[in-house]
Amino acid sequence: MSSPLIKVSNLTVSTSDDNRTLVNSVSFEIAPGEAVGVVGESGSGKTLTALSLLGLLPRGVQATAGSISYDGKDLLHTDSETLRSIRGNKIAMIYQDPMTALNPVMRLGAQLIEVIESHEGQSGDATERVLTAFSDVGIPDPKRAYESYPHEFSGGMRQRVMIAMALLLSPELLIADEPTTALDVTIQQQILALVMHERRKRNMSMLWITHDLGVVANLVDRVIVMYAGRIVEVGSVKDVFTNPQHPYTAGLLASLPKASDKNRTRLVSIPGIPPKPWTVGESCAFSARCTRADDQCRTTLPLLRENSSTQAACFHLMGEKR
Amino acid sequence: MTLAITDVTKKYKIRTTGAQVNALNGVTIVLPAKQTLGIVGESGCGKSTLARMITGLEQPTAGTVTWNNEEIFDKAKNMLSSKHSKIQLVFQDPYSSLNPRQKIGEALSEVLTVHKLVEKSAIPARIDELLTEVGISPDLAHRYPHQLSGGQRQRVSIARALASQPDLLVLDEPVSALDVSVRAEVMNLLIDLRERLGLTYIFISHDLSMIRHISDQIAVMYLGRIVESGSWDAVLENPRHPYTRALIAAMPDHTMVGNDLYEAPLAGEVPDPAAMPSGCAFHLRCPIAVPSCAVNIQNLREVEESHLIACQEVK
Amino acid sequence: MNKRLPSTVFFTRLASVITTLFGISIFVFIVLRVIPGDSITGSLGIETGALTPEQIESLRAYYGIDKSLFGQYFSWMGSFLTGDFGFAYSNGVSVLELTKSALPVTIQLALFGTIFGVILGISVGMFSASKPGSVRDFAGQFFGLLALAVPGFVLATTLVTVMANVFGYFPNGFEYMSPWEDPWMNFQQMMFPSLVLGIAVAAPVMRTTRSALLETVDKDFIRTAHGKGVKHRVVQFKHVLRNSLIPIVTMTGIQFGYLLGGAVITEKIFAMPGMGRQILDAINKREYATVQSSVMIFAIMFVLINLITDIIYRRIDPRIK
Amino acid sequence: MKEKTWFSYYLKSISGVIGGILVLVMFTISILSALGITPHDPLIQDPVNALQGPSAQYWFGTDQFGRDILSRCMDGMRRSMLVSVVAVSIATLVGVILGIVGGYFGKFLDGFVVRFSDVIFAFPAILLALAIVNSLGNSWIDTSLAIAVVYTPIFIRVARGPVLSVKEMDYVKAVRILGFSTPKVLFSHILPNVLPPIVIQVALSMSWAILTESGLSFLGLGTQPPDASLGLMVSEAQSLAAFAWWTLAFPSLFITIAVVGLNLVGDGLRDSLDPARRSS
Repeated sequence: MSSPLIKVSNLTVSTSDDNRTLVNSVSFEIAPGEAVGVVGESGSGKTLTALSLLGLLPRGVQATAGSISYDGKDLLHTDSETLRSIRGNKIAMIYQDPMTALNPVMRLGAQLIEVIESHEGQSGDATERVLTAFSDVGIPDPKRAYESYPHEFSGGMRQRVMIAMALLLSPELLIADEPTTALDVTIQQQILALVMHERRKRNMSMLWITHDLGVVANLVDRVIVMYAGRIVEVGSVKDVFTNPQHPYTAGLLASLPKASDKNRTRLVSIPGIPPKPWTVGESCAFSARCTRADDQCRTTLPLLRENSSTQAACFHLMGEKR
Repeated sequence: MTLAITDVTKKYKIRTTGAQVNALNGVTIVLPAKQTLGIVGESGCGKSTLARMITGLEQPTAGTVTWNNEEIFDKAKNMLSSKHSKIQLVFQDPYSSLNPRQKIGEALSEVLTVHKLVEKSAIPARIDELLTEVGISPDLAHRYPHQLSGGQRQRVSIARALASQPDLLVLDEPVSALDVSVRAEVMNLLIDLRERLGLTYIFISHDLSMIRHISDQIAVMYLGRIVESGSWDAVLENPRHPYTRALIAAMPDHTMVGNDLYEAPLAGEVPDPAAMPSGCAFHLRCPIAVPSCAVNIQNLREVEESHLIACQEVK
Repeated sequence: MNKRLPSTVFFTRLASVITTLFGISIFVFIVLRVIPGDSITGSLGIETGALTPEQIESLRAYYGIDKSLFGQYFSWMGSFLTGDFGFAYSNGVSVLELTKSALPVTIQLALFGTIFGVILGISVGMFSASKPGSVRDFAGQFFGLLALAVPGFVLATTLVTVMANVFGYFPNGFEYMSPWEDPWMNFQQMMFPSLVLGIAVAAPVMRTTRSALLETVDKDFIRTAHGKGVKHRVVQFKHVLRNSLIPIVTMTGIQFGYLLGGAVITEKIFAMPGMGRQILDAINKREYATVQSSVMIFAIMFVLINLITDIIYRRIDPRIK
Repeated sequence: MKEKTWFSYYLKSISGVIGGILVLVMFTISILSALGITPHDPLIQDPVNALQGPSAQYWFGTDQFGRDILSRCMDGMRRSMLVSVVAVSIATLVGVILGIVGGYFGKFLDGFVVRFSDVIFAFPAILLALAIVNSLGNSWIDTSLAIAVVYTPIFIRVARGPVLSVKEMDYVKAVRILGFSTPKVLFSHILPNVLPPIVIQVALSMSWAILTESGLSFLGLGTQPPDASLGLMVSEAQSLAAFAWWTLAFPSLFITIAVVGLNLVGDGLRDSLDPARRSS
């Protein structure tokens, strides 16, 4: 396996004031050109994990342990200038809410020029490159878009501007934090098609964060499932979706409606709600809701272990007799 | 008892620019009791406006909404006619559908007292009954909404709607704001309640996969019009209108792994309702559009038994 | 995306300004008509009793208070609009002349005060917002609170006492010099009053700046800016401050308008012959014509300033149609 | 778990506590003075000891007529508090009713309410109060009325804004569909949710009212001599302060403490009443 593009080890994120753990020693790698999906419900820590890569954690939360090695540097502990020079240049990010992710009082063209100037200083063909970037992502009238303000564009169009902005300096890794969740389903399909096309064209690695398993199934090579701040299962998309080993992954997939379902049929649901990550301690966070849980699950922390198809953090994998 | 929405139109005037917006353009629906109609459509299609018309929050610009042949909106008092609280609405956002300064028990008892449905002394028992019916333990009655999870709040909203003993529940995106696993539980609750209390539902959502699970009839809306409607089998098993087919194709499906689902997405965006395209509003994005589509208004016509579509190009 | 329609928006804005001004004129007229006495008893005081009925009648006609209220209003409005603001009975000088000399003083004072206050307010606001919750933040907020709580007249009185007696330097003791006559003296005379007014402006501007900065810093597009690799300093100015300007400009507009009123006390203490003093003297001498017209002029100034702030507001925030 | 009352959150905010103490002190002083419990009679002159500095007998020293400055400050504070409480309660009552009715029912009524408040907003507070007082007179009732008129539009705006947004909330739509009568919707669903900003505004307006009242009496349009008022005392101290600093220092201190206290109470209320700001 060629050396990974980026390697996250034991990443832990907690609140600054009362030191509550939100992400608990998460480790994973992304190979060059590989697309990895991170799936989980709200509060699972998936977004915080993604934000830590570029040091964009919100106020009141900080990375308290672990390391992120990229291009020979540890992004968690490097100086701010190095980190800045990577952001938007080598590693770029697109965000969930197109309505608030762009500066409302600055023209769209200027918001892209800024990316070029921050990394390359003044450059003659900057305007030209921005206009090309706009047309590459399918924005109908690049010149008018250049002069327009965010509020004059729809959610779908703004997300295209975000993608143009992220891909402007051809980054090696694109991090996407649920960019299509706030969009209509037909617009989401257009954005996903655009991202798939750009990813293949540039052989760019990608880290895709979402709660929508359907989106991930057709977009990424490998999937990470997170629950209450920890990784509970990792594996190829095919294995995780067709032969899930961790009871939570299996329960999640079972609770989703299928195209083949008849009407008026009940869904399989997982009773209860996910615990707060900092209340879990040395036990399996899913034990309270798991039909296969026993005392071992409630007292010891299960570690990720290899089996036939995926790695799962559980003592009684679905594949094993219970 | 049936719900009859006949040729309902709703026009809004945007204050700043004075532009005229047609949120609904002649929508007609007939829904017999105990049946569930699923209304699917993307933003701007008018499904939430329709929900406001059905619950009498607003008066239609033209057309009528009647339940049991009685007009919902009382023109004289310019508000919803009081004797019709048989129709209730459950909202999408669990965080704004309950009064933050009111305990959930009080929210239920308020409905019971206003409608004098139950003796004063029997109210506490009825509250416990309602809460248990929606899967909330009665000792949460003294809690405030911000002390409950999104799923629990949505259940309390349903309990409040049930408190006035309605016949018809309009559910406007009831589970869209919930997490995946919680969503399944609330959907099952809605399915159980319908069986137990013989309720009629209008289930509105942009998420076709949820609509599949609960509906008997389906109506697909685009820019204020119904473009395809009919029974579950007709519309979902044998979709004919190009927009419905595009919607179904765009649904992310976790069971089909790794194939290129996103090869042929529907092009273009929903036009600005203030500047409606002529003829069929979908013609700018439609893969099978012909010049005359931009001229003729497409009316719903029957293609097969209990299956209507509004498109001249589909035979 | 329809282009902004300046014409329709501008006319509705103009119409609302005109109705407000009309409302103000009625309000001013009513307020000054609820007088226990009237112009005669006001100006002659107790001797009115000695007047014969005919004399009273002719005086009533002279002051125009014999007509119905309605008639009085329209005659006042008619003359006001044509620039005839009536006469100051005590010295017979037309109010127009008085205002011509007094208005520039108040405007200059308000301008100096606002500029000083905005500079002070924004800098303390930014200083305080740079490290929320730190000692620096607490100090900034404490300054804001004191500037708000210490009344203008206390600050002015203290300043006068300290300057005149301890340092023996009190330019306001001399006769007021307009900027054309003696610019340097005028500047010295303007210094202390605008310092006092400036501090009154600095308090709300500081608070608005601080809260606007703290709010904007947590917005999504700031994270996007950092995520693009924009230098920290550039993010602070081009994104954070630029977006915080909107509430700051609004607050500055309001404060500049209020400063016109605040000047009443400061002009009295520092003996500045501005509009505030003109009204105060008119009230003490019961010169109703002067009071009425001067208050009306103040109100028009205030409405104009709001209009200007509104226009600037539209320039810096493209989202407003 | 016992559900936390509003007051327990209020005690968590430092500014709220400090402000509360200052305001309590000022209130007690006002009540004591109203009951006549002051070290000396504020009006009795003692020419022999005129303009004496703070001493055992006269803690805050004496003014130009030998009157005890502490007693006069207490009496002045009573007057300022009285005016501020009366003026702000009138303004709150009238303003909130107009604001809520205008905001909820809208159309013509709303237009009038907005136009009315725009008119009054066009006048700087002190100027309008000055114009009204000169028409009415200088008794504390007239001053209170003048200030009440000036602050009514502030309460109209503070009440009308939230009503417009709360009116659109789902839970208001829900109870309307449930067939609740308009008064019931207004009182049990809209009012409780628009109260916080109003309560905060009451504290802030009281601090401004004190500033305006003392401003008016400084200009000689409020309380008339020989009665005591903080503004008047500062005005009289203008010529004396050079050699008798206490004549200026103590009245100014009283005004500042009262205004600071009320502002801090306003901050404390803002921290405790707004659920989002409550530290979990």
